[in-house]
Amino acid sequence: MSETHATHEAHEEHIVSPKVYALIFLALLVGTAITVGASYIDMGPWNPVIALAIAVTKATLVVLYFMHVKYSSKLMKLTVLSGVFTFLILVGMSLSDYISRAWGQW
Amino acid sequence: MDHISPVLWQFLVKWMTTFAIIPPEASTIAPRMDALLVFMTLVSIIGLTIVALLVTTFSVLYRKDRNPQATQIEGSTLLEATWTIIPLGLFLIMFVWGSVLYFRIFTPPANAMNIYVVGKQWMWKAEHPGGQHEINSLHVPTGQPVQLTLISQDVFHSFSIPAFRVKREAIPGRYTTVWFEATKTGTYHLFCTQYCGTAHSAMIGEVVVQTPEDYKAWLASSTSGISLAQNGERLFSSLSCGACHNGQPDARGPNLANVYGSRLTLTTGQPVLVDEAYLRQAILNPSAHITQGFAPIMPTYQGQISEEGLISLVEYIKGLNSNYRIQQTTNTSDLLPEGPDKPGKASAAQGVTK
Amino acid sequence: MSTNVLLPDQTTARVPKQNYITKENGLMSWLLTGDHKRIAILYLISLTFFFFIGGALAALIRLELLTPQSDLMASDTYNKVFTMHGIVMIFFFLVPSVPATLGNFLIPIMVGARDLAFPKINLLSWYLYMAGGLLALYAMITGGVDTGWTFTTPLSTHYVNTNVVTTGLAAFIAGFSSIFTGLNFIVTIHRMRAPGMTWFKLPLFCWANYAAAVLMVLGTPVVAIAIVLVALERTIGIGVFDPTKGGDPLLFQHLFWFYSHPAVYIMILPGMGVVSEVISTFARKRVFGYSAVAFSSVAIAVFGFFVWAHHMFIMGISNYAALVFSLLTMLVAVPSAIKIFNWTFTLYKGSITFETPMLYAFGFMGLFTIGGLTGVFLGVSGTDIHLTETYFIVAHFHFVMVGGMLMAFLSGIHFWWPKMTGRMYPEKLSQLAAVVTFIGFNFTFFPQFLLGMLGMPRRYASYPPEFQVLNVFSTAGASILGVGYLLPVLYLIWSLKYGQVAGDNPWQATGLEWQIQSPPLTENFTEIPVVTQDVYDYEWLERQKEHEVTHVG
Amino acid sequence: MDSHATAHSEAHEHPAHLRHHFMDAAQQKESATFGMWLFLLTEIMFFGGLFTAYLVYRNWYYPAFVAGSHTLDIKLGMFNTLLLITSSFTMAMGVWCSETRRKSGLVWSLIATIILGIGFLGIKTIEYKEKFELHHVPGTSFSAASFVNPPLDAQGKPKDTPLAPDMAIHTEVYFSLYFAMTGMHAVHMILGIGILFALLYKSAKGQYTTGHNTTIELFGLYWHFVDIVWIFLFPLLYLISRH
Repeated sequence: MSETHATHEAHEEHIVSPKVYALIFLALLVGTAITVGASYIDMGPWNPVIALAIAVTKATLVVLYFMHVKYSSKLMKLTVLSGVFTFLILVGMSLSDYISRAWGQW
Repeated sequence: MDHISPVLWQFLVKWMTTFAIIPPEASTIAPRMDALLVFMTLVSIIGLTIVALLVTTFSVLYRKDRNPQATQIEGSTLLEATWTIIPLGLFLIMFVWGSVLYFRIFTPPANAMNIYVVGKQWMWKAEHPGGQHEINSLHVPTGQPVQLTLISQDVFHSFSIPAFRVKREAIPGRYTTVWFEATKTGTYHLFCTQYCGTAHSAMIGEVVVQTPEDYKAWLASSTSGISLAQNGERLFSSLSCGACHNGQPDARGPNLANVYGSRLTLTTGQPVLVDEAYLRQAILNPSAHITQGFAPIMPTYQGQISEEGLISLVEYIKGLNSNYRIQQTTNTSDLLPEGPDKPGKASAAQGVTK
Repeated sequence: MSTNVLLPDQTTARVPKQNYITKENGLMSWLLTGDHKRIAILYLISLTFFFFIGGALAALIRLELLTPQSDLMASDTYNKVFTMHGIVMIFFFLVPSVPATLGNFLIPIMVGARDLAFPKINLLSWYLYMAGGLLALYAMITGGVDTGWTFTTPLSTHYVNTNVVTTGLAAFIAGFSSIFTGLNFIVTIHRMRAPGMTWFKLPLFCWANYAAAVLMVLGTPVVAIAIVLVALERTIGIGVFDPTKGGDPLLFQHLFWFYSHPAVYIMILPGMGVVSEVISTFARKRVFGYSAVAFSSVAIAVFGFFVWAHHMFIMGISNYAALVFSLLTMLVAVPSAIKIFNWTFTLYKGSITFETPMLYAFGFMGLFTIGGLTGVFLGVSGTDIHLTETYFIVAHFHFVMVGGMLMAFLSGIHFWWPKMTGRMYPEKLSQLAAVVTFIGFNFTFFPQFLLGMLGMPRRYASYPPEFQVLNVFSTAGASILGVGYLLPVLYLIWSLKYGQVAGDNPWQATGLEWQIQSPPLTENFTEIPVVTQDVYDYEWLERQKEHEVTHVG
Repeated sequence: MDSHATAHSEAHEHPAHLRHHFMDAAQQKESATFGMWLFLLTEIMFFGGLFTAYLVYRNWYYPAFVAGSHTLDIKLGMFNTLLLITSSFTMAMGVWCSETRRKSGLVWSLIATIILGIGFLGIKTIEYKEKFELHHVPGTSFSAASFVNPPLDAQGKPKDTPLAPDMAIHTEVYFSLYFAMTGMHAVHMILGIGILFALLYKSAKGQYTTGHNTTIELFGLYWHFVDIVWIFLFPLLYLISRH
């Protein structure tokens, strides 16, 4: 019975308040500003890392709050993660070829 | 397999080639490949037999007439673990064995004689260091490792010699290499195995394996009068490469003598090994291949030199071992063709580049 | 030989008047239907159509290869024929075959739901499939395409003059059809299970289709974007794969095989699901090691994403990458081995009968074992050098796809035919067809292993004369195989009217689909069942029957 | 992990929007959201192919990517980012309005989203037009001349470091990817705006604010996803080595 109860809770309409939306919106604006600002500072190889880190943070905020994943069932969270995982396989395994091509005469 | 019992192995190979199950074994790689293939085939046949026997036995023993009531069984972790681990183990053995073979086939030995092969729709053009060209055929001597440096002018092609058990794709825009050492004289099939358009099935030819003496005779008889390096030298001169790469201390371009096989550091700080592929890239895309200490002033030669021309230039630079030669090239704009390079000399020149 | 079949008394039995077929009449009631069973029938009819087009093209290929010269067709025509054979068979037959017909029909019933989660999207997927298929046929009629089904760049982008973009678009559209099918399955299996139907009570057919659906959803879009980029390169000349502009043609191969390798698992996994059901039913026994078989499906799906570059071992990927992809390929071979042995041991202490679906399933096990083991030859990087791009690879994937998948498909069609139509197929004739198919198949494709060993390259319109003997064998076998495939079409159509009335559960199988009437009602269940029994619970079935008998008595 | 199936349908009247094969509205909504997420996964993988290509070539032809990136207007790009983020916010507010049954709020949110979306596409058009004029569109009209000899600024100094010709031609790869990525993104925007108009029409008629707002929520997911793609595209395409 506890199972049923748990699922019912997941179905409870969780209405995210406009306040949260506004906060996230602000965070996204700040994030954009930081990205642009950071791109003007020379940090060597860290520039793209910082830019991507900020982008990932912004995307995570959008996914969690605007897209309500924070308030969704475990299944949704796993679904999102599996998508990201497969994306990383595609990018990572492809790049493994390109990176290792530079190692030797092959 | 061939290490365990050479006699048995010879018998087996003879039998398999006679009944046309495998192509003739004509390279040093071939017996190694066949040993692995025989091992894998045996494992496969045993595996298949086990499955087939079990299915047949169970079908007979437990058919409904004999066994009207089934006994329900959940499964058995022990059994399942057995048929997870045993196949995995066998597959891993095959993987290790196969990978060793793979690295062997795609890692040419240092003393290999280099033949360039250019693939285009729909023919193979082989260029021997001595300047001998052949279309849709390849002459090689026995007992000498031969490295093929392949490139395609248009689409993917694949250079396949079943009798040698080697195959490598010719890719547009990049050198690939493969090597073999022929062991048996004769004429063997040469196929393009990567689908390359309309006349794909006409892109076939023959590999002629000759004794070193016959090969030498063939080289002498089919010379074009100018070796690849000589042709490269002419190009070097006509493209005025020597204006910068003149080997002088104040030269605007790096010294090319003995550059082949050395390790350079680029302006990006990246260390590189100078091989054929690097030389080709450095001529076509110089700005990404600037040696440390030099200005990025070299123009690109993309579209100005054919693949054959590039091969000649690369071959010329590979053979450079003194500045004197370059200065000679620079000074004499009009070169007298010399006598054809002897194959022995060509392969010796490759050895010198270290 | 005794049989497992239990048919109702033919003198009194009738196919129920109320069912999903008789619910509504008229063409529009089919073309606008939301009923998963009707969509499955639509798919079955159109798939059969495309299968025979692909089959006709295969016949042309085999005829051309009867002689060493390219005399029946010019090599140009031959190239178009094998390209279309590949495209039609892969995108319009194999990928949708089991999921779109049997999966569509059965998954909602097996999980105890009234329909798939999104009936309209299900219908849309059929329309996309038809649009893609007809577009491909249109491209074939108006000049064809000769790139091979792999659309290899730069051949496809710069060096051929045929309908690459149209065919690419067809494959793109068909891709979305398969994405929608997969999406529907995943949601249905996650969200629509009947009360009491836990994951481990799901039939293995559902697990297998679930795994295939994951591959469809995550893999297909990558080939879609690869095809879009090829089309853009052909039409406006962007330079992502063009070596003259600095692009890397190998990148296309990476993107293409990222989908197209998992695609072979999309094709084979549902077939494995069918075999699990059939073997269990005709051995009257639980599948040996249910969870191992279930998880091996998932393992194949997950590992399937890690191995794609084994298609490129000699194409200039780095040797280190070849090492890694080869190792991972060995790992993906293991779950298939597990499945084979688990099916074999399902027979142990069973009570086996040999109806047609079982014969096809045995055929599947034999041919798939050969196909799988020869796959290891190609996954080992060393032997791949000699065998790749030859007839060995052709034989290998035909053993898996035709020997494996098509056998499973026919097994499933025969197995669920009584459920879909309410009538039995003629048993003796169909057993004959199964045997003919098996013999014809081996005659056709086994010689190709030898051809490959000897080095005969694939996609050759003409070949050196010494290969002719084996090619003649292969062509002769293909004609037997053709008969084997034609027979079921004839007698299955015949059985629609003249077959024996099947009753609800002719095989005495345990799945939820066998506990409802055949053909089912549009809403499948009059009342959503509450699942208490275990999966493949034959003892429960016996008790049910006794219960009924005492009730009636 | 997932025990939804045990959620039993009790005897309750079926609302009009509940399709016959679902047990209850909650199951229908969960299924729809889950289905939408799976669709978004396919979108991730769709763009994944492009991102892979981008990463490969960015490593190969970094100077060309820097030069190509410098021709993009960072102000326009940033403004577009702001537009899109704001439109995401208005869309989120639209979802909130439909959840809390505020009809006029929903209508106005959708209108704002449409305007912002069209604004984004408008600016994109301006940017594309400039690329056409500069011959930076890949294809037959492409010219890498402006990278070999960058245009001069007011002081007569080149605006950007000149590229060697062999590297300059690789800017075509950068622009190929730029157009493929932003083009695919724009196609998604155009589709989204089309759907937005339909949603606007229906919500003006009072739909989606009666308790059944799944459609709006699903569209919100889509719109936010398109926003996320841009969040990555902006730094990757516009902000390469700006210092």
